[in-house]
Amino acid sequence: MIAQNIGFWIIATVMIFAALRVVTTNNVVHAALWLVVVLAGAAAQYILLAAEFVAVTQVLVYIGAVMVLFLFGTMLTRAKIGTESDLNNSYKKLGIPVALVMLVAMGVALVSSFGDEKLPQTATVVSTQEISDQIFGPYLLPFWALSFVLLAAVVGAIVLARKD
Amino acid sequence: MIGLLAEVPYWGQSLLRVLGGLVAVLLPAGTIVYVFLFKMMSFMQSRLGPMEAGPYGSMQLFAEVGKWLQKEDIVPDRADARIFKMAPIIVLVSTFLLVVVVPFGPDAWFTDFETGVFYALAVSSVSVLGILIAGWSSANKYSLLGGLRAAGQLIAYELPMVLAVMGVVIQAGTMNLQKIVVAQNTGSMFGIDAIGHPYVISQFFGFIIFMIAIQAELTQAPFDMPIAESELVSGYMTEYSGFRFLIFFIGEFATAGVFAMIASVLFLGGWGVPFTWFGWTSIDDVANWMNFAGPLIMFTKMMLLVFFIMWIRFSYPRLREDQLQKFAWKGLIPVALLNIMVTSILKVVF
Amino acid sequence: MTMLGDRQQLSYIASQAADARLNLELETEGMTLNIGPQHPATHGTLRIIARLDGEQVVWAEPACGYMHRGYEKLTEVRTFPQVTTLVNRIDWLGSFANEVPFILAAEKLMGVEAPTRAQYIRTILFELSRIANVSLFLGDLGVQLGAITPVFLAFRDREYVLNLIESATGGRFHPNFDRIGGLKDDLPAGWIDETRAVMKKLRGFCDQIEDLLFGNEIFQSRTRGIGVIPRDVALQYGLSGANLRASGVDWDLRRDQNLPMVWNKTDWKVWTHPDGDSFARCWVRLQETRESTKIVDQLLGAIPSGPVMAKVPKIIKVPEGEAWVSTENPLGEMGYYVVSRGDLGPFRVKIRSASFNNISITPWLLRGVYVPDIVTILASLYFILGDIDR
Amino acid sequence: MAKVPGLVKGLGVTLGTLFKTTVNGSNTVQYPHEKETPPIRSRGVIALHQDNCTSCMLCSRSCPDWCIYIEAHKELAPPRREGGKPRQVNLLDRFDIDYALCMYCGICVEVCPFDALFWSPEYEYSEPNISDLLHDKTKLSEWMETVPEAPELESGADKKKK
Amino acid sequence: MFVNQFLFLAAVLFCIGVYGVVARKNAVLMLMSIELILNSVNINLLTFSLRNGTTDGHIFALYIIAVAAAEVGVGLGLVLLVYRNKKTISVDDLSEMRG
Repeated sequence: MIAQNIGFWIIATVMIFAALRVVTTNNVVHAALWLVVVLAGAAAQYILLAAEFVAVTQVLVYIGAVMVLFLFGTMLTRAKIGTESDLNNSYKKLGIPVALVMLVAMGVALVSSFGDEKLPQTATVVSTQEISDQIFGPYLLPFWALSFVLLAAVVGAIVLARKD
Repeated sequence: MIGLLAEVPYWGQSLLRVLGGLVAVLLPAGTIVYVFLFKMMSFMQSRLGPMEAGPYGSMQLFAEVGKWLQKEDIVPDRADARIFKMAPIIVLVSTFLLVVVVPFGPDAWFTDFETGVFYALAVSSVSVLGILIAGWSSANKYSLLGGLRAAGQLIAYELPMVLAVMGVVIQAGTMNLQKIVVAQNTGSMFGIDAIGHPYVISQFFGFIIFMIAIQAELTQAPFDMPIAESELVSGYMTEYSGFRFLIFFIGEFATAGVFAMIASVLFLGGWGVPFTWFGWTSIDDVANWMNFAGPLIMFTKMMLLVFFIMWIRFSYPRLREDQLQKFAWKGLIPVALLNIMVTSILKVVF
Repeated sequence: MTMLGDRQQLSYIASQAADARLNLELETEGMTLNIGPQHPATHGTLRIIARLDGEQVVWAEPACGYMHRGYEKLTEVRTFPQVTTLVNRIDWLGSFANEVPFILAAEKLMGVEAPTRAQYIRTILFELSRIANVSLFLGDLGVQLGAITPVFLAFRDREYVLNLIESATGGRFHPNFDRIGGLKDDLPAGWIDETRAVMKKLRGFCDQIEDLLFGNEIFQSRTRGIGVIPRDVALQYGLSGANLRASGVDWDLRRDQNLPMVWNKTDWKVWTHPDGDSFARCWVRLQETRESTKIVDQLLGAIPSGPVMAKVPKIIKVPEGEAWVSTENPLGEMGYYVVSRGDLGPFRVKIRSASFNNISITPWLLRGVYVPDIVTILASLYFILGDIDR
Repeated sequence: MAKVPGLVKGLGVTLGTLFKTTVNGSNTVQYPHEKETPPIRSRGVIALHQDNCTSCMLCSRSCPDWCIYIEAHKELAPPRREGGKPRQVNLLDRFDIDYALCMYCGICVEVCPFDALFWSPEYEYSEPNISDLLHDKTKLSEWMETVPEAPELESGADKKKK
Repeated sequence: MFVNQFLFLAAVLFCIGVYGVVARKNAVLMLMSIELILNSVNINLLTFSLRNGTTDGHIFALYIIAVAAAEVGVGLGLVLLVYRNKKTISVDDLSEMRG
């Protein structure tokens, strides 16, 4: 458990630092790469949370596909090599208090509701079979809905990106 | 490997695992480069290939590595230096992440992921990231085009690969690579136990699709437009020199080896021989010597598959980018989907 | 004037056709890609400036002259025998064929004709240099399309032809064997039999290439329907050689001209192809290589005996006059317009080389194609850089 | 006639070449270890037979890139016949060919009226320093040893008068 | 391991994501910030799933990943379209619908 705790804190620190860089860096491609770090960290956290399948899906979908899409998008919109000055808008000053207020509010709420409750020690890795039983059992309807969402997204993306 | 090394302390295990990973990546890569790239290609072109370094040029690879290491590590002036330097390493790391799920024997494995196949497919897509940022950060139009092409191609062929694997997963009923190996070697074809049940027979279309997708993932001809030297000079590798080019080079052939290993695990029975030959019934019966014979069997199967990959590479011209995409979306994916459908129907029926 | 009007109309139609191939909604920002001067696809220092939209070419133009060696000027300060050593460097892959039209032009001015035996040997060597040239094209085609094996097979079998040329002339690449009034020397003993064997090998090579490359479905899908040059456009741009024949124009100077060479004494076929695409150009060249081996085979059996040199003075002075002779070289029509003032050397020489005209069609042809197809089209147009820049 | 797909045929060609190379050996020559013999007429290097040279300068003048340098002086040699006048002969001081410039066209060999220049098929004389490619008359004379006999001619040829 | 350490991490990521959405002008960067928010939600879901000993959280995490992929696909399609028509992907410049 100690090893897991140490792992958690290291990964969490890296994730938070990377997330801050995502929203502050002045280079779009760098932001995307920092986001990769956050997502990889999240996948590691999922493994700590005994969710191997979700972690692998995270790597497959996010790092393998979504981030590549992002990089594609930035490159097709002529991301410059080097920094760009006009990535932030005039609400930048407003954003910091908003985020801080939300953080404080959530922090208070979390401390008051969970205190120092611990996660169960004897967690076994959730097997793929359990997940598939759930998906194709009680959660079948959302699964269907999701399929339609994906189909709609594919069609929509093609329609949007077509030239003619 | 965990089973073998139960008494070794944890740090020793880790060290051995890292070393084993290095061997599992670099040894096949070196062998492939020498046997296929240097020798087979030359023989197919009625020449002998490198002959000077060592007997029959067998030390040529070390000479080449030495040459690359000596070269200056050039970063273009307008390139994004940090990313530029990082890109090849991401590609190679993806290969190392890939090899850790491959089982080499009953107890000779690095990790035994429950979702092994899925994991392999996931981390193989990490290399796209490296290629894409290599293309972007070089500040070169050819590199950018090459990187974009590579990314488009790798994403397009990820899909048929996943779908082709799906048939195997359905048949084996597991995503664990070790269990897939066992399922193939304990099964039987047409009531004959002696050959086991390599999925290359029952999943023939899946195998073909998987091999084509591998060919594309590895950017070997006829799918080598990302590095197409006659069009894009060298694509995303154009600006790389010395040590970093070497990493790309090793990465290319190491990934070929690892993908061939995964293909042999999925379709050719991996490290195993049909268990009935020795009267084994489950993985627990398997004799201990298979831990040493297994890697060799695996290596043989891998070389066989790489032979086909390279044979095609040396014989075919390359497709055009749009033809490649068309082939993936209109040819491979529907066939793969059909394959899954037929497989699952048959699985339910029998 | 009506002629001119027709031409203008035709070129207008052609440019409209090129535009129609482009997507009209070109709103994305273009990108200018310099293909060359140092690019593997240009085998030399040709530079193609292409403005791209995505991977589609909006506008392209070849920029040549990076290797201009000024042959026309150089010939003015050389004597006639010295000029042949220069001009065989123009198209360095089929160098003997470059000497022939110049020598023929000089002979025409002097009113000399080479002995029959010399004419036969000239024709054989001419065809051998065509084979050496085009077989390399067939291999190089593979490289441009990403197949690495054909080029090595091509080098392997071209070597036999080069050995033949070397053992006859002494020069592997630059024979300088043609003389005004005949040839420098006769053939060495055993040459005819060797040549027969080599021709057989080359027909085998053609079959191999056909299996390896031309029959390959990927190759066909890369070349069929790509870079189509209609008949009219091909004529307008002054294409010649296989590029013209691939557009369906039955035009071959070897057959259509009455030169003191012996092509017309053999039985061979001028291959044409109706399609005019990249595949047609490559295919016509492949067939021509086969025809050339047949021509050589037939001529080898028919070489008459006799001298190889006509009676010409030791110091050659070409009488005053002008002459134009062109032949069907491996790359297309190659001709020399020689003006002599009765000196030791020519007063002025105008060189018409095939490649320069052949690549002049690229701005028209490359509009609307994709970047990978640029390479296919350039490869199928087949130019030698020295032949463009001279 | 069943049509074999071109893709399969292509694979057959490469595999066939693979076997052929394995069985028959390659078409390449492992150069420093084994050497090809160039044809007799091959233009490798020009050899000079000093005794025949009269320093008439024909070669030097007809060279298209003027890479032959000749210097000579006149001397009186003893008469051929008893009691005759002493002959005037040209003695070579310098006969250099710059192989860095030479185009290997062979015009000099051809125009030489006294058979002083010959082609030798020798080709291994590359130098690390470009100035060493200037061969002087002693070096050019050494090449004479490698000059082969002129080849037999193909049947039907007019025999040379020599 | 405490429940709260995961939840706090998720909260921090969420707030960073919100800041990003508010402060960023570039549309691609805004999409990236949304990804941060979605990931923080995923961490929460999996944490509660582990705490309660059910697998429901996993299912929803998977669904969120799938929806995020769809969202990025459509989002980037929009961005490309905007870029093609306006030559910019700055959200501030897209004020035509403001009336």
